[in-house]
Amino acid sequence: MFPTRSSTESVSDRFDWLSVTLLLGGVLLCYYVVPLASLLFARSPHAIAGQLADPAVASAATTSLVTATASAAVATIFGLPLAYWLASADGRTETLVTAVVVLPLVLPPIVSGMVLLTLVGPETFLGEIAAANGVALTRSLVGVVLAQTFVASPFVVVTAKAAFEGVDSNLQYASRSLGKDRLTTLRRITLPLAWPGILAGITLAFARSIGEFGATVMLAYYPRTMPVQIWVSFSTRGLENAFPIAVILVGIAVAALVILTTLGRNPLAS
Amino acid sequence: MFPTRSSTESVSDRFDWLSVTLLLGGVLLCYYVVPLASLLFARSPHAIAGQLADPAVASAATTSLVTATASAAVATIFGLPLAYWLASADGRTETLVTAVVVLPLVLPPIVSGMVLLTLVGPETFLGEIAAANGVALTRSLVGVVLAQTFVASPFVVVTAKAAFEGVDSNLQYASRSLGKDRLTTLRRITLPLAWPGILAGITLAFARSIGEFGATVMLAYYPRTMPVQIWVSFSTRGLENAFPIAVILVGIAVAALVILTTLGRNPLAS
Amino acid sequence: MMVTITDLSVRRGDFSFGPLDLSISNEVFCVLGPSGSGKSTLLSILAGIVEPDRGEILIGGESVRGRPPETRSTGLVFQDGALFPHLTARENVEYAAEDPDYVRKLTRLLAVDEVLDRRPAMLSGGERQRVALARTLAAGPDVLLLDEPLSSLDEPIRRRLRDDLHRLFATLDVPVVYVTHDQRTATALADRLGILRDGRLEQVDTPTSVLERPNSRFVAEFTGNENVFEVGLETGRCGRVARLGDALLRVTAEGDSIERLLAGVDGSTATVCAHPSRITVLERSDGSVDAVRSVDSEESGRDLRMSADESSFRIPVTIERWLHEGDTYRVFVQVDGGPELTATMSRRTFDRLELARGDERTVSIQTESMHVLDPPTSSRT
Amino acid sequence: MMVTITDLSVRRGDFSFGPLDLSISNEVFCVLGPSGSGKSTLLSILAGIVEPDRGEILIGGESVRGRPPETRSTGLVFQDGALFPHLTARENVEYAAEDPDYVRKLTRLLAVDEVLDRRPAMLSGGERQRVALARTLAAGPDVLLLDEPLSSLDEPIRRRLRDDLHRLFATLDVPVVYVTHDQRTATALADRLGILRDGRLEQVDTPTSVLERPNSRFVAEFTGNENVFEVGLETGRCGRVARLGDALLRVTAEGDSIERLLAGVDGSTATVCAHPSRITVLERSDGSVDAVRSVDSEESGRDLRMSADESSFRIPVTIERWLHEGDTYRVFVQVDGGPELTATMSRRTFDRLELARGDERTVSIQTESMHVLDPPTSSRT
Amino acid sequence: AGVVGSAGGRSDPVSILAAGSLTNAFEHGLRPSLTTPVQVETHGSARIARMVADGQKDPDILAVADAALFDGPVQPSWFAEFATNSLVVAYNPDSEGGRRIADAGAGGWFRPMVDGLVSLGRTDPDLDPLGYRTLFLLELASDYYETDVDLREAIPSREQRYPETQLVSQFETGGIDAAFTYRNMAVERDYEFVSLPSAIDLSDPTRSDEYASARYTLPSGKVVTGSPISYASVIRNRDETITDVFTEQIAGEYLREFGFSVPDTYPQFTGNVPDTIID
Ligand SMILES: Nc1ncnc2c1ncn2[C@@H]1O[C@H](COP(=O)(O)OP(=O)(O)OP(=O)(O)O)[C@@H](O)[C@H]1O
Ligand SMILES: Nc1ncnc2c1ncn2[C@@H]1O[C@H](COP(=O)(O)OP(=O)(O)OP(=O)(O)O)[C@@H](O)[C@H]1O
Ligand SMILES: [Mg+2]
Ligand SMILES: [Mg+2]
Repeated sequence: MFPTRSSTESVSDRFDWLSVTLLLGGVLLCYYVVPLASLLFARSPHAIAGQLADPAVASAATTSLVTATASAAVATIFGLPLAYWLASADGRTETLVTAVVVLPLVLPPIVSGMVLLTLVGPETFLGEIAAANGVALTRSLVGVVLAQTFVASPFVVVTAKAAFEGVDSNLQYASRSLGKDRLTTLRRITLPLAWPGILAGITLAFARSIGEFGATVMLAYYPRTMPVQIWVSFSTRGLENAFPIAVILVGIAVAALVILTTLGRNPLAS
Repeated sequence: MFPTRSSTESVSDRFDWLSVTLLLGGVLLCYYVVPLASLLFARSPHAIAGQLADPAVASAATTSLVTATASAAVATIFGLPLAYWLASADGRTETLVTAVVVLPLVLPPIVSGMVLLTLVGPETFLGEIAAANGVALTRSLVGVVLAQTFVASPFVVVTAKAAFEGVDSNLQYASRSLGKDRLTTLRRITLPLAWPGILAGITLAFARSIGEFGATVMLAYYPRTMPVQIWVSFSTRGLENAFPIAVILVGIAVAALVILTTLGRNPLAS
Repeated sequence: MMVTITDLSVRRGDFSFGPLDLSISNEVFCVLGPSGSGKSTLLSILAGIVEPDRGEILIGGESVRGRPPETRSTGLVFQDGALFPHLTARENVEYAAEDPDYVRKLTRLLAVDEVLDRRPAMLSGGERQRVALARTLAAGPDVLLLDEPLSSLDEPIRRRLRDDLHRLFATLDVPVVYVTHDQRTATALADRLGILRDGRLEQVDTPTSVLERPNSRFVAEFTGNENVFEVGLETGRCGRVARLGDALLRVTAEGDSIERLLAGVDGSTATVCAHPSRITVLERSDGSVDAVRSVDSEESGRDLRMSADESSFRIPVTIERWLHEGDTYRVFVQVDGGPELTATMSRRTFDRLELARGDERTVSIQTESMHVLDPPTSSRT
Repeated sequence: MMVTITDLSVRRGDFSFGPLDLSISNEVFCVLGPSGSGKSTLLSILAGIVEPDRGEILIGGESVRGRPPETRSTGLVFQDGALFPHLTARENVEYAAEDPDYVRKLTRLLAVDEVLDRRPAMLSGGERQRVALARTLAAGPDVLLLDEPLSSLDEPIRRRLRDDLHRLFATLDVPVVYVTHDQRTATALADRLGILRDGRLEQVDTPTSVLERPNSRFVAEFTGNENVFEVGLETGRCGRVARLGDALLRVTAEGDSIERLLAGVDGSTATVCAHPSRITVLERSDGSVDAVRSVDSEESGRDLRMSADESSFRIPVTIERWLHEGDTYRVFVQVDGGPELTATMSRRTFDRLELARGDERTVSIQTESMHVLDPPTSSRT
Repeated sequence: AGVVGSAGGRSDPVSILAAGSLTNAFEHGLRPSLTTPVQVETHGSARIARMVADGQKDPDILAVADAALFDGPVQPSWFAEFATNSLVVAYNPDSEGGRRIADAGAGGWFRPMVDGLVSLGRTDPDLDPLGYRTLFLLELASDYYETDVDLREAIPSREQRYPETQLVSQFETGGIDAAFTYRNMAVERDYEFVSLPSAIDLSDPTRSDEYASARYTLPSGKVVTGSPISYASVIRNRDETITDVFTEQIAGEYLREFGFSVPDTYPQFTGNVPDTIID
């Protein structure tokens, strides 16, 4: 009555299949690494150092770092509540709102730039109110952050939504039946448990922010971020000048991302 | 000995806090919706219909849909193995490789375009091999897909990695102790369980692909995708002509995303 | 504090729970019932995790319908523990507690003070269960809802905790609803015992009453009164007799034990139950002539035997098989011309009896150990 | 098929498992041990989920060290079930199985055929456990590893499944390692029983041997031989006597029971254990003059009493308290001048005895029910 | 270069929205010659004109690559033309095709192109003036060199079309052998290039009638005619500082360093020029 199993048959065959599959991942990794390596190794350290000394580059680097951090923070602060709400919304609303949330990704940069200008441009309602209060919504750090947030925040929302949905609802009930209200439960149980997904979203948002060009250049050509600086360098002096700046950008981004992932691990670990 | 608890104290207060928090999400949603609405409602249906009739727009729409789908597929096929491997890699490698994976996001479009050209441009090693086999890696559908994949695939990798990490390893052991090898376990247990996160990544990748402009225009000005078409229209005929095309793009993207989320739900449900 | 449930019901997929009425004061109310009978569902409803379709729940006189779990002050120990995986055992307990001394006390009581710095994934099944219990107790709820909190523990520690919980519940003086599948725990802890079956309470009473006077075949079988059988009431050559298989028991004077037992029965049969420990397999010598008298049956012409002693049935049986269950033996015997019965006995007795398969023996059931069930409900499948 | 474990050990955080040597043939090997003693760890190592730090595992003569779980053909029922949440119960079982008939058979056996279309989240605790068991059995492994597969089930169904599993294991004829905390299940199922303590096997033997002849205080207490006490050996006015509290038992001829019991003991005390069911509380009339004779102690001048019958201790005690545990009563008594003892008895006996707190009674322990432990190991904390 | 003193009371930098081809000259020529901080923002000429027209940008100074853009979409009441530029054929000396162009020189650069021996790049005529000016150049060259074939028919193919940035990228990464570009770009970036006769390179304001024989129809239906390349600029917000910057910008010596030509007649004003400017 007990069906026997041909247990070890073709074990080696199958194991190979897994390797073959993983090979695909290796191909993709190469597709990222090779162009980057060519970017890196084609430049002399000298050229890079030279660019670093350029005050315009230094100031662009600061601007980029500050605004990308701010944008990632804004995306997180505003995006997590939206994600949480979406995660608990029912099917139809969820599908539709999710589609709306990713639309900023769909819009080509020129369109996002334009529609943002129609919302926060100097002649608009919001733009004028802000200007009256001494805040410029374009051509300012705020402008950069507005542009980056528009483009990058969907990552936080979509990824965090999936992460929230993955949290066992029993644990949330357990917390609440211990007398903790929904906010406390969210803060101390749901959020930490969803954290890996959220962190992935913040990482993406930060990376996208620091690399954002299209919408930023429309909303805030000044103060210049690194991508704008790279573009200007490229337009004025060509590849040879632009690439070292790109290398600097990559360096900054890698450092920031490593810090983000390292710090980001703590909330879970503690 | 039994500490009493002030159980219902400030329940209403706290509940308000949750609402306030959720309000932040509402603000973000408005930030997405208002510009989009202005984009939509400023155009007459007539103008949109007019653009739809334009064969250039129709062909761009087809190109966009085909290439974005292809890019999302390529990103999934190559990205999932990489994500799976990353999810099981140890801390240091993981942090570093993750940083590498998101670098394509960090690069401004002009730089990604340039570095891709150095990899697959017509004069390069790969470009020539492909050309010898009758495949053009630039100025072709393949070129578009290459550009979109470079920019969009990190979403799949990063999001799927977080999703894979969230799968209870006991379940994977359970599957394997039932005699299923790692590939089968991956396919039938890990993948379906990580699916919501993966789907989020695919959604992001698709949206980003269909909206990609910077790298695409570098690698493949022709065949034109919708973002390129919008840019051309804008440059040649201004906002009035470009926005209806953007509306069409948004329409296509929403439809595609709704289909994606709806179809995407099945693997879990069945 | 008082928990009052009125007309409560809910559907969950195919399963329909209730309607159920119940009122629990500051006592330990144990819920016993087969797997899938709705025990966890009941606790979930009380804790506010499952919203009932109908009915009312009052806690301390206030309706809690629609109120979220966090405002009910009901502490629930989940069947699977539901420990927070990102917190250590200590953090799990402290999450709920305000008083570090009390936490220390509880973790020592539950013998988990050594593993407090581990994450749930690094705890054993039983450790996890005890941490979950500590966590809920630490929150100091006004109503305690425990879902099989000791099921993964070995007998010695379970026994110890059972005693400790007993004392703790007494100090707490709150309503405790305690779901368990362990009869010993139920009888040891419960002030009252409710038997749940298919989402309905089949019997609610003190443990002793439920165990000794089950009101249905289901409760009888479920609480271990495995021997449920029909006793026939006949008026034969020797006067009025009760009959079980081929054994007869004379009903003599008013007020004697069998008369008392069968008092309320009308009709020709009564369904009777008896706990296996109340069935005594007699030594070979005891099944003797002076205890049993042969009579022949009028109808069947079979050889029947009448118990000489009118306070206990003496029943001729065949030994079928037995199981060794730790400190007891469970012996299955076939009543000649009647049902199969189960008798439990200590190892000592078992050894003395020197049973063998197919042996013809006599068992005795004291009439006062038997209990007449209400008209039979359909038996559990 | 044969599973051979040599010198196996692993560290998991603070916990160190092993070294452990064991060999299991096509038999049911039950593992009993306190919570946190490493039972689940042992199964995880066998299944290939935890890689041992040292040691060797042979399955069917082949080393499986370093071999992934899927090539070991070890079917493991996880303690928490580990059901795939995205599959229905049926799909969970079919995931592993190749033969639909066998699936049908198993799910019927385990009484889960009604809930097969539900997802794990919609199953009750016991249903989940049975589905997990069905899933593992369906895979038809060459070695079965079961981690408390019946712990969430009520007594009646557990008893039924225990019988069914017993039969099933016999047909399968594979090595079965069965972790349980339920002594009854262990004794009912096991061909051999291993007692695990702090990651080491304290005793391995047949269930009867382990229960009746525990080799340490720990095993004795853990297997329910709760009464572990010192018996003094003295040579007094009345010749050689064994002494327990204020009670004496004369050691008379060679070969009598107390002589046999204490044969291997040298020194002046022996540690002895006795199961509570082997301690009989005597009726008031039995603690009578002809059973006990007063003697005064030389040293203490206290009034000691010597059992008249040389095959059992008669010991004067004070009744302390008792617990009602389903069908038995557990009575705690204090030996005058000695340890506390526990006696279990049926309700019938308990009722007859008419005990009251503080009553002075006599208990008797037959010398052949006592078992001498090897020189005491440190007791379990 | 003259130095303009900063006028008090203005803390914001002066914003200049300019055509992409002016980026380098403004960034590295104009800016260092000023003490007033300026912010230079550059995009395609057509786009900046449109953004200003649509109110999405509000620069102090607007500078475009084609004076025709001040005939719509932006229509200022006056403007100044301040520099000219010419078309050249830049080539990649490391490539086979590039060397052929170099060898053929100003007299025969078109021959390898007609023979299909050069992978050529040019910008999209629909997108920016450089694109259609390339077509004008080819049309004028057919007459000037008296070629057998119509160069405007024979040379262009869709494969050659790129947006400007992409053209540059392709050229710099070796994707194409030769490209039609503005002279200033070739100079700025140290490209090897072939200078063309002024009869065809659209640089000479005095030849506007000759140039006008070439035309191109944009997708919008608008017809553009050949004309000299002339950069035009206008002040949109008036104050002293801006005026100072503007004056420096239209008069500056820096333009020549960056490959532009400044004919003697320049700056040349059109419309109602405010007095403050001319002074
Ligand atoms: N969310 C749900 N949806 C549908 N059916 C459910 C759901 N939860 C439980 N059930 C079903 O309801 C019945 C009662 O479940 P419940 O968990 O209350 O049983 P239980 O008495 O606690 O059993 P156990 O002793 O096995 O834990 C079961 O048959 C179960 O399959
Ligand atoms: N991954 C781990 N890391 C560190 N310690 C662990 C880990 N897993 C288990 N332990 C510890 O090892 C000990 C043995 O655990 P194990 O799960 O084997 O116990 P068990 O005998 O199955 O207990 P139970 O009957 O409670 O299930 C426990 O004290 C537990 O806390
Ligand atoms: Mg339950
Ligand atoms: Mg365990």
